Amino acid sequence: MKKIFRLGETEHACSLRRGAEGMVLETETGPLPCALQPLGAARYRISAGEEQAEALIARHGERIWVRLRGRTHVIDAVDPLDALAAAGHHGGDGAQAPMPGTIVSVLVQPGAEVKAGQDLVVMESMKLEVTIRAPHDGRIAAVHCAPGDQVPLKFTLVSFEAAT
Amino acid sequence: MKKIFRLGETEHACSLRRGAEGMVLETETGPLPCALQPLGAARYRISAGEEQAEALIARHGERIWVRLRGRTHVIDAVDPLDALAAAGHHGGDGAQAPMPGTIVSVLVQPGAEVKAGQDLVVMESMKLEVTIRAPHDGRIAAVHCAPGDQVPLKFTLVSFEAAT
Amino acid sequence: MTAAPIRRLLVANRGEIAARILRTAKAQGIECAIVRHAAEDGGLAPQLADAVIPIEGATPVAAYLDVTQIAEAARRWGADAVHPGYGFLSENPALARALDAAGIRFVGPPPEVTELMGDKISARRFVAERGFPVAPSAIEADDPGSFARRALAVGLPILIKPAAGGGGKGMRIVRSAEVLDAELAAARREGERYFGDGRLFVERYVERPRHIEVQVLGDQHGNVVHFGERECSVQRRFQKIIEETPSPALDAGTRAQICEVAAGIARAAGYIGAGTVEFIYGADGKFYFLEMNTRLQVEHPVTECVTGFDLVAEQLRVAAGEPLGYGQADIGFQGHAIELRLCAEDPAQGFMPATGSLLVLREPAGPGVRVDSGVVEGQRVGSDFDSLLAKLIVHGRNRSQALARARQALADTACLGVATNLDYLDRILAHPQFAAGDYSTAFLDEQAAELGGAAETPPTALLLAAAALSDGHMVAAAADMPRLYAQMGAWRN
Amino acid sequence: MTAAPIRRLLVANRGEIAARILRTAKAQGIECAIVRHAAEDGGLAPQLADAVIPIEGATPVAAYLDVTQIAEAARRWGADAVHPGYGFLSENPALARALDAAGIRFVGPPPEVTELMGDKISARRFVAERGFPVAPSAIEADDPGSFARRALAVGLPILIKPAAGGGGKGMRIVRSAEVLDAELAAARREGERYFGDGRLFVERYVERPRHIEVQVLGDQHGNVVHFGERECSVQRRFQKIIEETPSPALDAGTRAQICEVAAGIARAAGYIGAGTVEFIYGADGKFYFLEMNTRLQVEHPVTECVTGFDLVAEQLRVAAGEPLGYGQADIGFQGHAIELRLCAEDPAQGFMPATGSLLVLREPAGPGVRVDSGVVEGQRVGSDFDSLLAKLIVHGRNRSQALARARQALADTACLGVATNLDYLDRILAHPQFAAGDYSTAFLDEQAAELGGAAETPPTALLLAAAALSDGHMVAAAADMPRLYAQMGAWRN
Repeated sequence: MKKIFRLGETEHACSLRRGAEGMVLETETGPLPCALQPLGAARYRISAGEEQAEALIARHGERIWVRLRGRTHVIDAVDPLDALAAAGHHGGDGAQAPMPGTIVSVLVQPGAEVKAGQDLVVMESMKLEVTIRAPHDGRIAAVHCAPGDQVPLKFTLVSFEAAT
Repeated sequence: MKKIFRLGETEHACSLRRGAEGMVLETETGPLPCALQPLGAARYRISAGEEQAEALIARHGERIWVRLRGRTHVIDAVDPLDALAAAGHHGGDGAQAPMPGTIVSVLVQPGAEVKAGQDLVVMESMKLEVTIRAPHDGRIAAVHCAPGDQVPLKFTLVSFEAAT
Repeated sequence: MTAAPIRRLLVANRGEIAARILRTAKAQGIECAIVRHAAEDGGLAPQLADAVIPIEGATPVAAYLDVTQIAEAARRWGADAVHPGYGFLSENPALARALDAAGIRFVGPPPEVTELMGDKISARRFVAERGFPVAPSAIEADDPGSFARRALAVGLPILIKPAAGGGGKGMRIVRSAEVLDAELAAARREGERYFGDGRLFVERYVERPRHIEVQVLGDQHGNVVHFGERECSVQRRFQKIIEETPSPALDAGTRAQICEVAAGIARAAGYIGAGTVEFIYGADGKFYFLEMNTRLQVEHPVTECVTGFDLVAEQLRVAAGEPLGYGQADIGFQGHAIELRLCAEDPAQGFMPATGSLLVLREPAGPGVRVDSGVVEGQRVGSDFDSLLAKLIVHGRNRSQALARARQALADTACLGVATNLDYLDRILAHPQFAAGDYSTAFLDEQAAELGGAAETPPTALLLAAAALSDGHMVAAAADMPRLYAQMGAWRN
Repeated sequence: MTAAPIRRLLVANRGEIAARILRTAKAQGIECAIVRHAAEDGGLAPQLADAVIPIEGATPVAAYLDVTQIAEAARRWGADAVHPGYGFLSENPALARALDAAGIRFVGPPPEVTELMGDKISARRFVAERGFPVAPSAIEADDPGSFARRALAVGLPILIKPAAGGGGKGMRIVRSAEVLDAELAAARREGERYFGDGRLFVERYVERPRHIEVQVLGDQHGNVVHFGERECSVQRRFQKIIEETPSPALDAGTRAQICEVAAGIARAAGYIGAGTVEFIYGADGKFYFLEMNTRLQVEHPVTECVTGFDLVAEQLRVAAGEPLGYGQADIGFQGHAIELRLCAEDPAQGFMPATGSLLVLREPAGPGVRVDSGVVEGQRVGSDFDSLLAKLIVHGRNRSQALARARQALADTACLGVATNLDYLDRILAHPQFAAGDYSTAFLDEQAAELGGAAETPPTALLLAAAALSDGHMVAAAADMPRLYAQMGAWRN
């Protein structure tokens, strides 16, 4: 079973198999004997090849949180198929919410021609006002939000018509 | 289903039934409408009749720990049958370990006649030495420990012959 | 006001400050209630309170800003005093008046003082008239039509501020005339939304300034003292992130001077209760009045560490009508203290507010470490309120010991499930400029690249191993052992 | 000894003191290892250490008492210093010698001083010869044959002490001649078991005395200072339970006097490192030398709170050969501090040591609250080591504020799964005699009935409801709902 782990900007395709003395992680850079020993209360001893370390680990769905050597790391596990799908339309077809929050005002209507950088929507979260601007020139296909709406992170606020 | 809850020195025979609007606890003093609402992280809202309170609750087997209004309470649940059995021989037939620990020395042999208060065994726990003395006059039936033994709480160290 | 002791206190706030106020009040045997909007999921404060009073509003924030509702809650519950904490209604004179009408004490200054200082324009005028230094400025209300022109006349760069503002809300730096109108509009919108008042004014913006503030306290009998200064120059978008006392920038002479000016302003204003006088301290060693906050500050604990005073306890004593009972000479200063604000913000996403569940929360402890937290493990963190989760406060014999303890405290802290600025805080502490105490309010922007942590390389192998081995499906597929799979079931959290 | 800084430190201890030492050492960037016997299940210290070195022994305690094994562990790991904590090998000169032979520094006084003070008999002789007050006594070694007779000649009541003793181990009060022989035998057995030395001596026992001790510190350059006194009279069987500073019993004059005597004794002994001089303080205001502990004390944090010094950091500086760098005049005192020892002892069972798993552990926090803990939620507490789980330390501006914070801290604490003295501690704090500061070492015995809490009536209805409703089988039987039953499954902990 193969999975892609996104760590920061980089993605790593990995699979796990059972080796002679324990688990082996197959990565692009070759096989890596590894182990994870629970120490209780979210604490684990991780070993990967020669490396060893104690860490706090928590999972939420396909997101893994690791507190290791005084740093917090987030790894997102994506199914290769989903990744493929996502690659199809890279959100380039619209403007997305950069944070969860509330819509303050919408500054464009469907059909409007906008230039890259033009103000589209003003939203607010935790008393912080942010203006969402057009990622590129184009024509507005639809507006998916209205003042007062609560929107989640990455929610597509405005979508563009496909460039012809 | 009936259970006996031991709270400090006193025992309370209780059973639970489903009432019109929620659970009802049947006690010697009559029925008591009650509820237990989990608030997360071992915290609960308890209501019993008119009373309400938030508490931390933990169970270990048949022992229930409750931290309530700045006090810690321990309740032991006993099955009526076990209680009956226990009543049969009240540990009066021997001397028990008042704490978990290590046996330092044994001062009596089987067959010995001892007087109430006579030293039987010296044990030690957490650097504290304690002498276990005879609860009453009698003849030693058997010695169940030897110097160096690790014994649990309430372990019967020495048993007496039944008084004839 | 009456001189009777406070017996029933309503805390009209939430989060860490509500918990912190409850701890002091409860320790004194005061019965405490707290208001809570349904959007508040869990949290520490409701656990500490003797009673929780639900409040409602169009938005969660609106509920905490509803003077009538809060005052009514206090009356119904039989409170004899209300502590507003900071933010929300803490600087709104209407609450003090509504409570006074109901015979309930407001833990804070009288409404007249709040009004005087709450309006930045009247405040700076009041201070200037008494000979304390203020910066060149232009005030919209003087002549709205010519405001933009007068603003530019102050000389760029300028700082736009809402007349009724505070805490950096709605403040914007303008360096070029082109963007002036747009920024004025945005600042006005925010002023209206947060303070219900769109009036603005602009001030000459001092480059690379330090933000230094002084804690003051006055009683109902005319006594006013100060508790030394706090260095608050480590800021992002005018939001303080790290505060310390004493300030590494001040020599003994300047310290005494700035503290006396602050106490002098408080005396002139007939100040009662705990307050803070904020100053801009320029690279040239000159300082001038910025504003006065008529409430408890987020960063008050560093002052408590070095003086040994409990400022909330002092607020309650003053509100009860007691005289301070001590003079300036009785206030000593011991060691150095630093506060770190742990916020639900994602540095990797431009510090956007982050939400999620606190899957794992570990707080530091030990000598010289204090944690003022508002959250508990397992609770949800939403986007309804500001992003402050907890404050880590350390106290040491000197700055180097405090700094060492601060870094150890961060290392002992963990917060998984919600993105935070935890690692960012550690990179700030590790920065040579911070270690040297040589920084201005421009520090974080100037060093943004280095503080971004791009230079740090993650332990990829260990992380991938953890990710794969904590994935029940991958382990099961590989090991094909039901037992192991079941064990991994524990991961459903 | 060399004057090089310490880079690799082995902590030869366990529990809360190991964790506390690790925090200070790690904050200074020192790499730290800890020794651990397999019987040590979990615990906080191993989590804080950079390395954990397993040790073995006939019993767990024996492993921590094994000089050769500890010294070898330090050598193999490449430690340049070893901190012994308290108890175990902290006052055993053999360890210092073994380490010195291996070129490793011992964080503590030189072996000669430890020997001088470790032997209670030579210690009291040394102190007496220099004109400091000691109590009437009889020493077995002077003439074993006549010891019992001479002991009685001292005048009943008398106190039997092992010559090599400490921490109250093997000490017994004798009030009637009949039991003298039996008590001497028991004290000798314990002396042999814990100190490998059965020699005894007796002292006149002062009725209702106070136990007051003074913290001292000396460097390798002849400088000796004191950090004020600690009041340690709240004891059970000579085991301290609650300590505070300053002592409510001393006026400024007596305080200065007793502290100077302590510093004088340390100077006379050429003392190096942190140490404590213990005194008996009689109802008549007279005090005399009891013993000197040549190590860090369990109760050292109260001194750290009021002075702002980190005593472990000072120990490390002294061991590294640094001069103190400050004088007596530089040591100030701010406020009042109280320490509460949370122990796994069951007051309902005559304070017998209790074992079990820490199912739920909640530690207090907030202004003026410090927790030095050695345990974590979920771990097992066995009977292999002493019963101290954690110390709650509070600091306030004055005694009443410290006391109020102490009671609040106890209220915010929870420990379920192992019987503790938590509620007992609160009853002590609530006792009018403690509140008044009017107590002696006899306090707990004299007030045993009241402190037993028999007067408290449990909220029976609520407790029975909690017991029944948290019982999966009872709920299932009553409700006959699989869903609810499953939910209750969560109770398997």
